[in-house]
Amino acid sequence: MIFVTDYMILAVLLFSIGIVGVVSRRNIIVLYMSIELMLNAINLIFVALSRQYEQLDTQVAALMIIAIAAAEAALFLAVMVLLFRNRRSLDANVFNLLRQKEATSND
Amino acid sequence: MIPILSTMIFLPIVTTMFLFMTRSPIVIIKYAALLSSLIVLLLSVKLFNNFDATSSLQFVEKYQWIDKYGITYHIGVDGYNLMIVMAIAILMPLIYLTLWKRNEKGYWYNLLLVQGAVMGATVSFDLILFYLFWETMLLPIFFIMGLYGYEDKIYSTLKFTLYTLLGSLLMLVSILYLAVEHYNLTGTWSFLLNDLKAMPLSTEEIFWVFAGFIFAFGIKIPLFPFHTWLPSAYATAPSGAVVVLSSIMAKIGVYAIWRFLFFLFPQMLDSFAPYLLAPALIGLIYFGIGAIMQDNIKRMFAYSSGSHLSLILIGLLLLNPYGWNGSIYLIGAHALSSGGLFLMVAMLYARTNNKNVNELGGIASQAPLFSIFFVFFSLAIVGIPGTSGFVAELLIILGAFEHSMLVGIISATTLLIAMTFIFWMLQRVIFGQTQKSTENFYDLQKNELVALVPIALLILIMGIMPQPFIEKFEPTITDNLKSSYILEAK
Amino acid sequence: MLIELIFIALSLIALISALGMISFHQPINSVLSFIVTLLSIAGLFALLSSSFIFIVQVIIYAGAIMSLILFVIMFLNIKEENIPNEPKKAFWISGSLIAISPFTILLINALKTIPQKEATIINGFGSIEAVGRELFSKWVLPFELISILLLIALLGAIVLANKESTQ
Amino acid sequence: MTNSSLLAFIVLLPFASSLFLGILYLLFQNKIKELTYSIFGIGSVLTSSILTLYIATDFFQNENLNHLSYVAYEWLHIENFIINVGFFADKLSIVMISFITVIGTLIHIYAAGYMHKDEGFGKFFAFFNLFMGSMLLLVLGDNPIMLFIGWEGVGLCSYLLISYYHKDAQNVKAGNKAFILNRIGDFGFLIGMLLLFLYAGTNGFSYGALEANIASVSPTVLTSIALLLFVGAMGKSAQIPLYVWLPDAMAGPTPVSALIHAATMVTAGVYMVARFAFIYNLTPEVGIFIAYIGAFSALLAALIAAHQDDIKKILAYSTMSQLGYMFVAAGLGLYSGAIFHVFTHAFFKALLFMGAGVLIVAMHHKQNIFELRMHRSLLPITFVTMLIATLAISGVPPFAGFFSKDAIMAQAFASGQYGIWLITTFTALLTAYYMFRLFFTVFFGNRNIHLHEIKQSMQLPLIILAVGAAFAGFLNIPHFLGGDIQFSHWIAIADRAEHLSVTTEWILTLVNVTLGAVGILFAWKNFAYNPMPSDQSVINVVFMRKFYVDELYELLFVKNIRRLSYLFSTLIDVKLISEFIRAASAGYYKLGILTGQVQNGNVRFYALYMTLGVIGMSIYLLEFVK
Amino acid sequence: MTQFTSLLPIIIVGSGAIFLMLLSAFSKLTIKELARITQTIILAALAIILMTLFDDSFSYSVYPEIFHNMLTNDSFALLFNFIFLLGALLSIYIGNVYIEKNKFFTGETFALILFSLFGMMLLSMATEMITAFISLEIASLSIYVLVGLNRKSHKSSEAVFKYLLLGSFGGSFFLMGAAFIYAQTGTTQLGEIANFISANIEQDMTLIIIGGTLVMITLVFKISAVPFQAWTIDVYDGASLPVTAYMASTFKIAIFAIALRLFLVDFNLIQDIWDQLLVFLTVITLMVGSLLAIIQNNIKRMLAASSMVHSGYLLIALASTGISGTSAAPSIIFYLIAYFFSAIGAFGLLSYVSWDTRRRATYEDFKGFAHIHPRLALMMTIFMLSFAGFPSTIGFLGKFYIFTGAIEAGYTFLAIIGVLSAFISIYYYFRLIIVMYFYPSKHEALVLTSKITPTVLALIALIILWGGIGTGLISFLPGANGFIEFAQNSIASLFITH
Repeated sequence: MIFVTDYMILAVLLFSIGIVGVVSRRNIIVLYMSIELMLNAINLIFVALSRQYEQLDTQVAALMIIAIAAAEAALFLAVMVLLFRNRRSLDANVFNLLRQKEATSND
Repeated sequence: MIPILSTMIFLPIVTTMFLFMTRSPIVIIKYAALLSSLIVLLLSVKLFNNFDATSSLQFVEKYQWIDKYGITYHIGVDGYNLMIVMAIAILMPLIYLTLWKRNEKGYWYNLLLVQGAVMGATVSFDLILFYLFWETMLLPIFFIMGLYGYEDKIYSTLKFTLYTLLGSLLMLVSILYLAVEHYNLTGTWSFLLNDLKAMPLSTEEIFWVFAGFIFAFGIKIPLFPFHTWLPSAYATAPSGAVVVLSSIMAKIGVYAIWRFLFFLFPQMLDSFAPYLLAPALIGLIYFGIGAIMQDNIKRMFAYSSGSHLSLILIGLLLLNPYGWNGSIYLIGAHALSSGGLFLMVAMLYARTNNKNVNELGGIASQAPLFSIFFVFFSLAIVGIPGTSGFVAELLIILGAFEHSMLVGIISATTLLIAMTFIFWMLQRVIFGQTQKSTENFYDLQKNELVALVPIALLILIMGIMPQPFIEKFEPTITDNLKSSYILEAK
Repeated sequence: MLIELIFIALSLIALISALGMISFHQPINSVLSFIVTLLSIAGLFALLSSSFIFIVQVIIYAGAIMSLILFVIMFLNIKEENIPNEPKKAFWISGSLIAISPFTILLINALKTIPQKEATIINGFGSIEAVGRELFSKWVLPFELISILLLIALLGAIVLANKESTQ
Repeated sequence: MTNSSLLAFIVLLPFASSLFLGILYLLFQNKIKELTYSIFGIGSVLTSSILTLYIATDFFQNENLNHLSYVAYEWLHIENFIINVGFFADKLSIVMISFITVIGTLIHIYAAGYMHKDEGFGKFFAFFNLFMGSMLLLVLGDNPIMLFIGWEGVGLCSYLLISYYHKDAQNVKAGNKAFILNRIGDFGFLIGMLLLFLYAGTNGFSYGALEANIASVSPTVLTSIALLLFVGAMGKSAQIPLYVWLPDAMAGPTPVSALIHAATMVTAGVYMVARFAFIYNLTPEVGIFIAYIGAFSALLAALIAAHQDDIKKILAYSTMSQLGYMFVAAGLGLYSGAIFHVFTHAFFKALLFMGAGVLIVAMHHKQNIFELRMHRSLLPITFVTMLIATLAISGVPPFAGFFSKDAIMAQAFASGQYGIWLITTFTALLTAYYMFRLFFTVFFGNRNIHLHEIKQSMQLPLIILAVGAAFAGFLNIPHFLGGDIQFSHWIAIADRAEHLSVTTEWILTLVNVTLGAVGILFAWKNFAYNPMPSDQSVINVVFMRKFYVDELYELLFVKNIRRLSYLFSTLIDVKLISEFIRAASAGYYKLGILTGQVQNGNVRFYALYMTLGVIGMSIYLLEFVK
Repeated sequence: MTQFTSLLPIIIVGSGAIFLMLLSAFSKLTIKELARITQTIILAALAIILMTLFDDSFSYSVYPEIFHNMLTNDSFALLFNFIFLLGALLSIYIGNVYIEKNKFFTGETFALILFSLFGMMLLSMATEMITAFISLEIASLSIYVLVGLNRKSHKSSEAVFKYLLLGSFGGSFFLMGAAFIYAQTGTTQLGEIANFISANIEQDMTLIIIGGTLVMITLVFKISAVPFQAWTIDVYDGASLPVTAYMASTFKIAIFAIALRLFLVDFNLIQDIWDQLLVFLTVITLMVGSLLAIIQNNIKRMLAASSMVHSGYLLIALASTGISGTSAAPSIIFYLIAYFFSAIGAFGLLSYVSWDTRRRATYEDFKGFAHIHPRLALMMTIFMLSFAGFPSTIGFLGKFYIFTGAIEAGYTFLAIIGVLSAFISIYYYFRLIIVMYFYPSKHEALVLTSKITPTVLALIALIILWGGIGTGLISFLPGANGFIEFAQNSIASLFITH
């Protein structure tokens, strides 16, 4: 027997995997895709919910989210290009110019 | 009928704003400052004459301010703050006179502002209003110290500021707590002193609220362990600031204990007096002895005024008529004598550029007038009979003995302690051989003389016939005291 | 019975390829495995009888966006030295997988409280016209906003990435 | 019946003129003549002395006039602490002020000559008048507070006048020393006074009211009050242990030494004890204590005086010694005797000092008696007058000192304090010895020395005083000499006089006289014509250095209090508290630096923080999800 | 008609944005002219809002038949929109020198500013979660781009990368939360959620609670509460100053708009679940924020860190809402107003004096500033004092209000912690005053061309002072009273049911 909640559980698992990806990878492309994965997981939940209540509006919500994901994708790719141009690297660790420098003055 | 008190508060402030806006030249600023402060002085004299000793709160002005929170503009004068009001009104013009040579605009602006602020803090009867002035009066001093101070000024300025603000912030919590309790009780917001007193709080609630207040006032006074900002601040601050700090602000600290702690929770003050008395007594001796070995004359006087303020505090904490009247009188007396002395120290520094006691000396033979006044004010600080200090200290010590033998004896030591360092200082600064730094030491100028003579005369008059002054505030205070505490008749 | 098998298969594929996506070293590989994930999710959409989303997912997501990424990767012609080598990758991934578990458990437990319902396929549910009607009746405002959002994305992409104005 | 407001004028005049002179001096310094200063300075004192005598005559004329009192205004009024600026004169105070004003006037006149050509002439007279004013206030005030005000006032004046030559730091130090030791005394006095008020002042704080209430006070309290008040006297009248200031006080101009540190101020302590007779009569044990203190002070002073070379120091110690006698008398309850000795002592001691002043001026400001050596014929007046004074102080009949001292020793013997009697008697011997040591050393030298010229105004007072020194004693002739102590009767203080049989009195007197003679002879042997300068043997040095008491005090108190001060102001305040605060803030800053490390700029870590937050929240929420 | 007027500002801004976008693409207008156009657009919108701004509190759903209760117009939204527009306007006015001097400001910039305004305004009116999220995204995306405007600067591009990544990472939780809430309530309409909760309050609320928590995660991320704060300093630092001024003053406020709607109205009944959570967040936010602020040498970074502390104060108020006590909720609005003026003033002044290459970034650079620019220094002092909550500034009343609310709600210890961090804040705010006044000047005076900027800054300073001491006596200038009244009205309008 497969229940609708099982889909949701799967979605939650995917969501967590997405989080793990964001936390543990240094490759910018992978970071981006992990976030996309999270959005997809949310989509899956929404769609499952629409199946659960046999309502369509969450499917619409899913559509919206896909659109949002697309928008973010556009920006992401632009930023990627920008960064790669600046530093010739996809390593997230490289981009730490803004870290807290050792504060000097103490009075 | 003009609103006397408001004028006394806001005239200097408005003057400052006007001068700042119009970018007036320094000369105009000086004269404007002097003029406004003289007007304030006139008003204060009028106030003193019209002051009715029998009725308590007078010259009241009361307007809604931030009525959403029942914050009210409520000011007035009664027996407790009369002396301070007078002291402010009298001292400020004299400060301006003695600082006449200073040509920094900022100095004058800030002095004017602080005059308004301290006056406001002295007469306000709404806790938020008081808090506003209490904090604001810090700011001009902060600027004067930082801008025109001497070596290591920034550290001591910051230290002073942080100390004081820490205290007042905790006080803010206490104030708010009271107001909220009042709101829960009555459903209306109010920060009026009269509304917030006699609130049915549990003992430990009162304790914490009380602690918040006492912390703020204790730092300002300063009470014994919270004093370390004092010497550095006095040492680095320019004279104008020091006079204001020692002669006015510190007094407001003590006065505030009356105005707020006594009025809000007399029982608590009663039960806590012993625990506050201990640090005050320690402070009296500690500061006094600490002053002896100071070579920096300003540090020395910092400790000395610390010691005297502890005495004032003791008088308050005795909770008997002698002590109270004594310390209120001492507030006025010490404001005058220390004011005069600090002004003269300012002149000394202006002439010699030297604060080290050991490198001064022989002034007596160079500048007889200066030395006479200097010695006179020193004697006034020591409380020689015939000066106002003596009357006050006599009363406080009497009260102390009525309180208990031990307290009496300890507070009587002020006779000895103050003297030991004052006279040693005189020996090294005024008398003896002329030193390099005092070779071309010129005598008092006209403006300085004009500034000092009134103080000296006032000190003498207050010493020779104190009753006319005392009877202005004595009735109200004694009645308050009696109505609040059951005095065991000795 | 068949649905169960499909579901289990798809979900396993989704999970594995997702894990693969976050663990491959080469971006190309992770992109490809991510596409697999997307497709399997699309399949799950289909199982949930929402045909329109399924189509959108396949065409826009797996099709458009991912190929766009591939294109960008090519465009940047990323070489080996540009790719960060992550010695502790395994440790990080496994560690955070364990660390995240409370969150996952919480959510799963929460979902357990939803009344159980068998996921059978309903015909005609989630068809294009149904969704479209919903979209243009109730969700018209978000729809408009989405258009503006995409406009901003476009504008932003231009502002951020256009080359000539950088020198 | 006189107008009692005259009392106020007696006090007010010197004050007024001192203020006037002070302003005058500040405005013009030396631009105006010394004459102007001296006219006002002397004039005021002279007027008040005339007024005094005028009032005194009233007291003589009508017996039933016991006291005058006049209230100027209310000084303080809080609760029942009601203090009036009031003046009160009974016979005791009349005696005091009459010799204060008269001798004061004389010394003013003398000073006009002595201070000739001093740049601070006007200032000097301002201070001098101020002193007179305070002294009169001390005596005439009608309540302890007024007394205390005068009491402190004279202390202040003595400070100002001791450090008169302020260019030399030593003089200023001496002034400080005097004032501080006085203040220590005042400390005790103030406490005693306030206790007196708290326990006996319930209805009024004037002497009369106190006397009325005194019975109600518990003995223990009364004892402590009596002791504390006497502490004040110790300071003022230079008794053990607070005497060390007196010798140094000689740094001031000689008229000052004459007026303040011989004739008047130092006797204030005795006056105070007499004034509070109604307390001391109730606490005889305190009286005994006082008597012993006095006796030992007398002895110690005499011993030291016998080894001093500085003429003024010798006189200073002799003063202290004589004060010792007075306290013996007061302690043993013979207040009238004490006051009488004050009275006579004022004459001859003032005379001695002024003579010394003449010598010093004449010999160009030398003070060592061996350097002052000259031939008596050079300064005949001075020689004669000082001879009289010396005889008087040595208790040689029939000069004034004989009667007053003799009565005191008799009282000691009579009240069974044989120890005190022994000491005082031995001291009498010493007194005769060291006074004549001084006298012979100075006046039996060679003839040909050039002297600085002496103004008439300095000679005249000597003669007047000499008369007093010679005949003042006859005011109080004891019974066994056929008189009946008129003075003691007239002044009418509650004495506790003991009476001896006539024979015993005769024996005691003879003993004294013989001892005196022995002392004089001894002095003659050693110091007339060929004086032997003081040797440097250990014991002698010890005497000369005044038993190292100064050094002891320095070690015990001054050093330690400075150490303490350093501990407080430097170690605790700066090193401990401030440093602690500094360290605390620095530590907080370090903590900030540490926290700053989270901002490592690495986006993954930022995400990690967020995730940790999320995980935390989930853990928090897990309890709500069953 | 009123329906339309309520939409009009948004429409103006949105269409204006598109208009500008096209304009900048196809015309050769100078940046000055574009700026003027933008200002006029915003002014128009402001004018319309001003018509209804002073009405007493109202609330109605906008075109329910079209938008299906996804938009609500009430005093609350109105006040927020007013603040947003004002913020944008002032930032442009103040930043004009900076904008003219730095080449990377183009027409698109203004378009993006207007877009972000558009998003924020919608966000303040949205009463449906998906709509809210989309408006949030609109605002966020345009602000991401604004942050990254300066392509030449590596810092700036790094900032946009971090902001974008973390932003979308945090944002996804919002959607997850929405999903969970839907899973229980079957709706994403705020009103209906509220009804659902109040209808069956006694039932198990697990999904809603978790959904709410997930939504909260996004919101606390946006207001940069610890431990979601890390992005703040970097982004503020990386962005160019006018943008920082703009986002610091407006964007955080926008987040509070939706947060208040959710947690004040909808989750009101189950709010006590989150109490401990919020208290914990508040405490660590205040602590860590203070710690981060004291160690900064760069003023921009210091202000960024201190903005965390201010979020901490706001969280105090948020934690104090719901439970007994009426002051907490309005206190948030009031504090936001206070913070708005102080922030726009401080950042604006910063941008004004550091438009050129000789940037004044660190405390060092500000040494002796008062001696060469006394008036600017005075204004900066006022802004700092207001930040520090010094009496006679509006900042003090803000804190006063929040602490009162906290004590009223029984969170006295929160008030004390707040006071302590206020005490610490004295250090880093006064440090700027100290360096400005108490040190000799090292720099030569700047050539400050603009006349308009100082005037605007002075105006803001006056508002801050008047907001602190302004009395009810003067009716036409209500001062503190007026602001409090605004706050209370807007909160009241949230609870109007229709």
